[in-house]
Amino acid sequence: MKKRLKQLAMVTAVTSMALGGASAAFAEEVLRFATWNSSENLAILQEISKRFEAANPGVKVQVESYGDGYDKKLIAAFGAGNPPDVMYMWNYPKYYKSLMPLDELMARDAESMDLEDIPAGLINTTRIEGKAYGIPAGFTTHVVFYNKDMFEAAGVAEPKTGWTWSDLREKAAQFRDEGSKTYGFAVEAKPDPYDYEQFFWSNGTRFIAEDGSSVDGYMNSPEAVEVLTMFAEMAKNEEATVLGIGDSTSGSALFKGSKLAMFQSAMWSKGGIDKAGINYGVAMLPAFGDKPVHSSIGASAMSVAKATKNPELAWEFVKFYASPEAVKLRENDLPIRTSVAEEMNLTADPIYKPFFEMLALSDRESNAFLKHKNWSKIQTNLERAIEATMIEKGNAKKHLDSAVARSKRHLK
Amino acid sequence: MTRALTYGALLFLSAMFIIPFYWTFITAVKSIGELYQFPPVFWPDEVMWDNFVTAWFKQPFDVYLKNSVIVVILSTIGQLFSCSLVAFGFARFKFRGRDAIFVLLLSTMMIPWDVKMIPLYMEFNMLGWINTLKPLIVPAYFADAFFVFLLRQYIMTVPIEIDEAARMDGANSWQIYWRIHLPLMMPALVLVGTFHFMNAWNDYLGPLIYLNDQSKYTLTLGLSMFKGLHETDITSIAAITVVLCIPPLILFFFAQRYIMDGSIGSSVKG
Amino acid sequence: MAGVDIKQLYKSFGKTEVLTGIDLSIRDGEFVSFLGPSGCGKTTLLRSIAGLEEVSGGSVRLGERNITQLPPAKRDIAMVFQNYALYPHMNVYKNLSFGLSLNGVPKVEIEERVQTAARILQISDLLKRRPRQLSGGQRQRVAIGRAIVRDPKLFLLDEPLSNLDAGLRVSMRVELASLHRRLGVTMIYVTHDQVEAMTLSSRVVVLNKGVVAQFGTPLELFYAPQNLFVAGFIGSPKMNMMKVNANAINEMSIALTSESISGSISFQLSAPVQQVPEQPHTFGIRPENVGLVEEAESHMSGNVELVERLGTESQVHVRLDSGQGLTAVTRGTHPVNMGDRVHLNFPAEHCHLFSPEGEAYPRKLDGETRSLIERQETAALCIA
Amino acid sequence: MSTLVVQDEASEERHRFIEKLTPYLFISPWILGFLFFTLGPLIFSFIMSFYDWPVVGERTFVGLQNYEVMLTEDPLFWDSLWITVKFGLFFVPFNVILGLLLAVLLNQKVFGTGVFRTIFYLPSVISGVALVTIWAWIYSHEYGILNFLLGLAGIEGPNWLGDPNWSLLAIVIASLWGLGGTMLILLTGLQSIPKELYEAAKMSGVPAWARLIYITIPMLSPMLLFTVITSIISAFQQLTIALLLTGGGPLESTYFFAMYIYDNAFKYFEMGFAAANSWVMFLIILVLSMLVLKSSSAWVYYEGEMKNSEAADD
Repeated sequence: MKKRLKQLAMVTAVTSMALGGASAAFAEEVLRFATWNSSENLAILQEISKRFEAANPGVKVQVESYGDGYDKKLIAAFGAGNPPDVMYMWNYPKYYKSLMPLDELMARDAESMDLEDIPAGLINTTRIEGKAYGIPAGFTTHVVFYNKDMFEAAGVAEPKTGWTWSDLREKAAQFRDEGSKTYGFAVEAKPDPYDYEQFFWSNGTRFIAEDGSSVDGYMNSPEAVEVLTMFAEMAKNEEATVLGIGDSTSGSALFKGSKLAMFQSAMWSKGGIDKAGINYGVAMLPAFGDKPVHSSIGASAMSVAKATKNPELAWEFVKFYASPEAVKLRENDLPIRTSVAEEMNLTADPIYKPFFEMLALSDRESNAFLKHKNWSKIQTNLERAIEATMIEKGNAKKHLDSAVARSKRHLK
Repeated sequence: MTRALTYGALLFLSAMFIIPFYWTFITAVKSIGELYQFPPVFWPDEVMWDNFVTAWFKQPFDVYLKNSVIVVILSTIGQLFSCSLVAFGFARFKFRGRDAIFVLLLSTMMIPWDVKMIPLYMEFNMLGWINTLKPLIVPAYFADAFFVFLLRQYIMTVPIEIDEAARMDGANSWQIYWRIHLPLMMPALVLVGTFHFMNAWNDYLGPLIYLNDQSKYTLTLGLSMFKGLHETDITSIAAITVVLCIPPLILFFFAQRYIMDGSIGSSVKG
Repeated sequence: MAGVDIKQLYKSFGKTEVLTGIDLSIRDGEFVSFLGPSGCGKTTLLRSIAGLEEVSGGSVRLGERNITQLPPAKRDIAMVFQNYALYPHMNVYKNLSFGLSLNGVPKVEIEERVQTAARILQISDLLKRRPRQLSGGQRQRVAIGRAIVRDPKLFLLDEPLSNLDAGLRVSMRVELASLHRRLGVTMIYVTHDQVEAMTLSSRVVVLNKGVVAQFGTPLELFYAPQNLFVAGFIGSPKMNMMKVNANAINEMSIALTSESISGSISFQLSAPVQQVPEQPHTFGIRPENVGLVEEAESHMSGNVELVERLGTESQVHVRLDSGQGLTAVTRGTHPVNMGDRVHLNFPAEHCHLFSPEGEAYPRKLDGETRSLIERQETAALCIA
Repeated sequence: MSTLVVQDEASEERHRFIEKLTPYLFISPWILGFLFFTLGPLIFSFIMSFYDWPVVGERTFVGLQNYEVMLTEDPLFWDSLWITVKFGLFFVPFNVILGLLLAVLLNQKVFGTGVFRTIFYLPSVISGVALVTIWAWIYSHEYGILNFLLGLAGIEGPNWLGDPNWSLLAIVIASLWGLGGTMLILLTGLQSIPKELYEAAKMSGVPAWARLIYITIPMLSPMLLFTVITSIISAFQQLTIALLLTGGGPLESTYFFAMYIYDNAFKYFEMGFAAANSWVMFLIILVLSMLVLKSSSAWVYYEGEMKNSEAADD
């Protein structure tokens, strides 16, 4: 068996040499970079990394893509003290203690980085207790995609800037067709609360108090009840199909199959919709009456592990990702640099414009998970309330109250 | 009459079991347009065989394949050898602490992987095995409890007199294992080999946790790379899934004949 | 070839004692059966000789060698198992040659030995077959063949005929006997079938609860059982037993009386007895020796409950006046009928007497029987 | 052969020592593996369970607090445990019984059994992610094929994965789909039953069902024991299908105990708490399996069992 192990070691060594590991064997520095991206997005990251390697001879960037298993992998790696040097990050409350605060470095390199060019709202998504732990590399706001062909066929007017939820509902109702299983809109029964909070904000409330002290009066406020009730009613009146209970079909799949006239999502859906060849338009999120609308911001930010052996190189790498050159390459999300957006003429493009308009409106609030260390558990109760409301198509007040009650022990 | 009934039942059940595979297959060969059609199309107008090629070359699947094959073959050998030895030990000897040790062995099947994950990772990290195929291969040489249990149950259906006869014939314990029981448990060994092959071939968590570099990735890891956080490349997943199914299916088709080969497994009296 | 000497052999499984002090001396070339009811320890004794059980105490010698601690393979013993235990994955040739090849016997010699054994057992044309393609009788032969090729000093056979049907069993019995004659090797045969034991063996070991109840030639066991157990176990139908009072008349005869015996029976001893204890003794007589007579000559009377007519003989089941049951065997044409009142006579020369402890008093045998037993004894010795 | 030298005392001693050691040598691969790859992690996780152990950040000793919170404060512990038990009550018997029936069916010498066997094993070959995608499509309320077929029969199908009353059943069915493995194990067992037993029974006019109950099941009992125990274990460790298919919903109706552990570890990052959960799960399965194993002496028949005093003579 010993012999076999030796052979195995040989085979492994030979394979790794032969298959791309060769440069690793000779490179002086290997930088491990972990991401949850896959497919096309991953290809973009690899391209940027290659350019970084070209600009920094002797450095090899090992792009590690964990896809769906990102958290599992990261937990194992951090738990065992063997994290990647640089990684995609969003869950700062859980990881920040092992991440490098970047404020000092940012201050030092503010000029060369042209930090002014990056909207503060984006960097704020990485802040814990005032310190920034990540530099965004790309971002998205939320919008409504709509199928222009379907609108035309049904003779429905396309959404206009400043539209409201009642506008949306009125339009949606006209698309419902039982025979072809067509709907005007889709509502989520199991949304990611991170994204869902935008509806609370837009209706003038939030999940949790600004200081994180209480959910009572926020999560179950009349405004909150109103939001859930509205979505439940849309489901009840068949203005919208319900996603996430019983039907595995995703909103994007339905939209791509022309079964959905309008679909609320973000940049990550755009690539697929383009590919499916849908003739679509993009509208801002609708408002609740005359209240100001607000979107969640999803940013892919890059963080550096505290345990990295090479903090300077890691920081260089992060900076490179925020450089105009790299930002331009990221076609699957939005440029974090205003200058790049303008240069690429995105702010005027009717498809991209609503995203930036949403960004401009969305700097007032920060996400609930940054406000309480037990938020992930509190959130479970909220998810349950949303799901229950969508299943029963009503009773929002009762379910939200129960979520608040169930959350008490986590707020201690 | 009963024969017709048997066939009817078999055909009905087969349909139940074959639908998913069929579905995966047609998903793989659908064009984008048909992929999102509702109600779903049962046979695509245009069969996009190209999808297989496209999916295969989206990632270095040839590298993944090589890694998977190394892992699967080396670990299967280890599993067959170690498990049959241990199973024979438990089934055919009386020794101090046997029953207690066996219970211990059984209990290791019940440990949820969640808890073992971090400590094991630390251990392999200390050994310098992270980002190598070793964590996926070496443990297989130390006998998996599930297979030991399976083989032990099998050995215990063989009359003890066979061993005694061999002992009278002058065979020592090793010879009884090697010359009598190993051939006798061949169907069960093929079964274990098949099971382990499937497990190793389809293992996702192990490669995910222990491998970092794409040049070390296995096929399943590549497959999962098509599933991102927000968007999923259904066509590629289906295509690669179909490709991934083929080797185990071929293997299985031949293995099952061997498993069913009564001339070996048949009992002594019979 | 060698004899077997067993001294003070003990074997227990946990707290259960299975063999308690076995002493046996089996002569070279003898065919000995271990006979006894289920659980008497006969298989355990055989397995202890084979080395398949580790004994708790005592010793086993084979010829000059003390083999008590030797592993089975080194004992020079072959064994035929009840279920044959053929290797299912090997053909007959391999089954026969496996042991030889393990012991490094040269190929040529293996071939020769296998062919010889196959010829003896008439299985030469089966050598290529797998065990599952053989009939029960053929498997039996292969199992024996596997023992023969090894040319052992001692053959052990564990109920080898019990899995065969009745007809085959009789013919295999004959073959086994001729095989023993031909090989001349010591054989030990375990069985619970007394007919097999009596017909095959030169001597029989009757075992009871882990001890040797009697070791002797078949006729000795039948005509001179040493104790109640052997007397009851050997012979079919079973010996009739009843309680009696015994009073010594002189050194060589004892008077047997009881409330239900009219008159008394005068039991003749073959050796003088010092003293006869006062406790009740057991009187035994085999059914074939019970006479159906006129009332005047009879010792007891009773009513016939059942007559089983077997042709050459009839078994008459009688309920005695004392309430006890008794079996008598008469000639097949005896006119006795169910419900008849019968009168029974116990000829003194056929009576057995057992002490309160169950030990037999040495009874006086008629000359014919005595010479027959002696002849069998001599024959058994001759084999050696 | 017949010329064996009388062994001297010393070599006898050595022989006996080797005899004593042999069994341990045979099981040594597992023993070593246990020491290297199981015992350490196990002890480690046991220690972890007494800590507040976030993946990153400070670890603090909290004594029995994790166990206390789990047993007294967290309603999800008992809920998920109960759901798992319910699941097991369906899954274990169905898995074993259907596996047995399939095995018996495919053990016949019918034309094409090889193909059928392969078909039934098919789902076990497809990897988890794809499998779940397929089931999601089958169960889909409005677009699913199951409800489409039910509709053809005039039945309005339920919202399988969306209705808390049906979701657990849906998971049970989806899980049973993988019974190809059980079927195979039992098939191997069936192969070792002597054909004569059946022939004898047929000749004496024993009907097929009685042959199943009086011959097949007793002769197969060692393998049945195996499948019962491993089914219990897999019922308790049931995770992938539910995680990907329903995510534990709707309304936690398919929130299995394994998912509870999974969430505590990977969603809430509470490794210490998850370790405590795991130990509880470990003990539960251990006790259950021990009960089954203890009961097995009453219903499992081993042809090759070591002979002991009771069996020694007959």
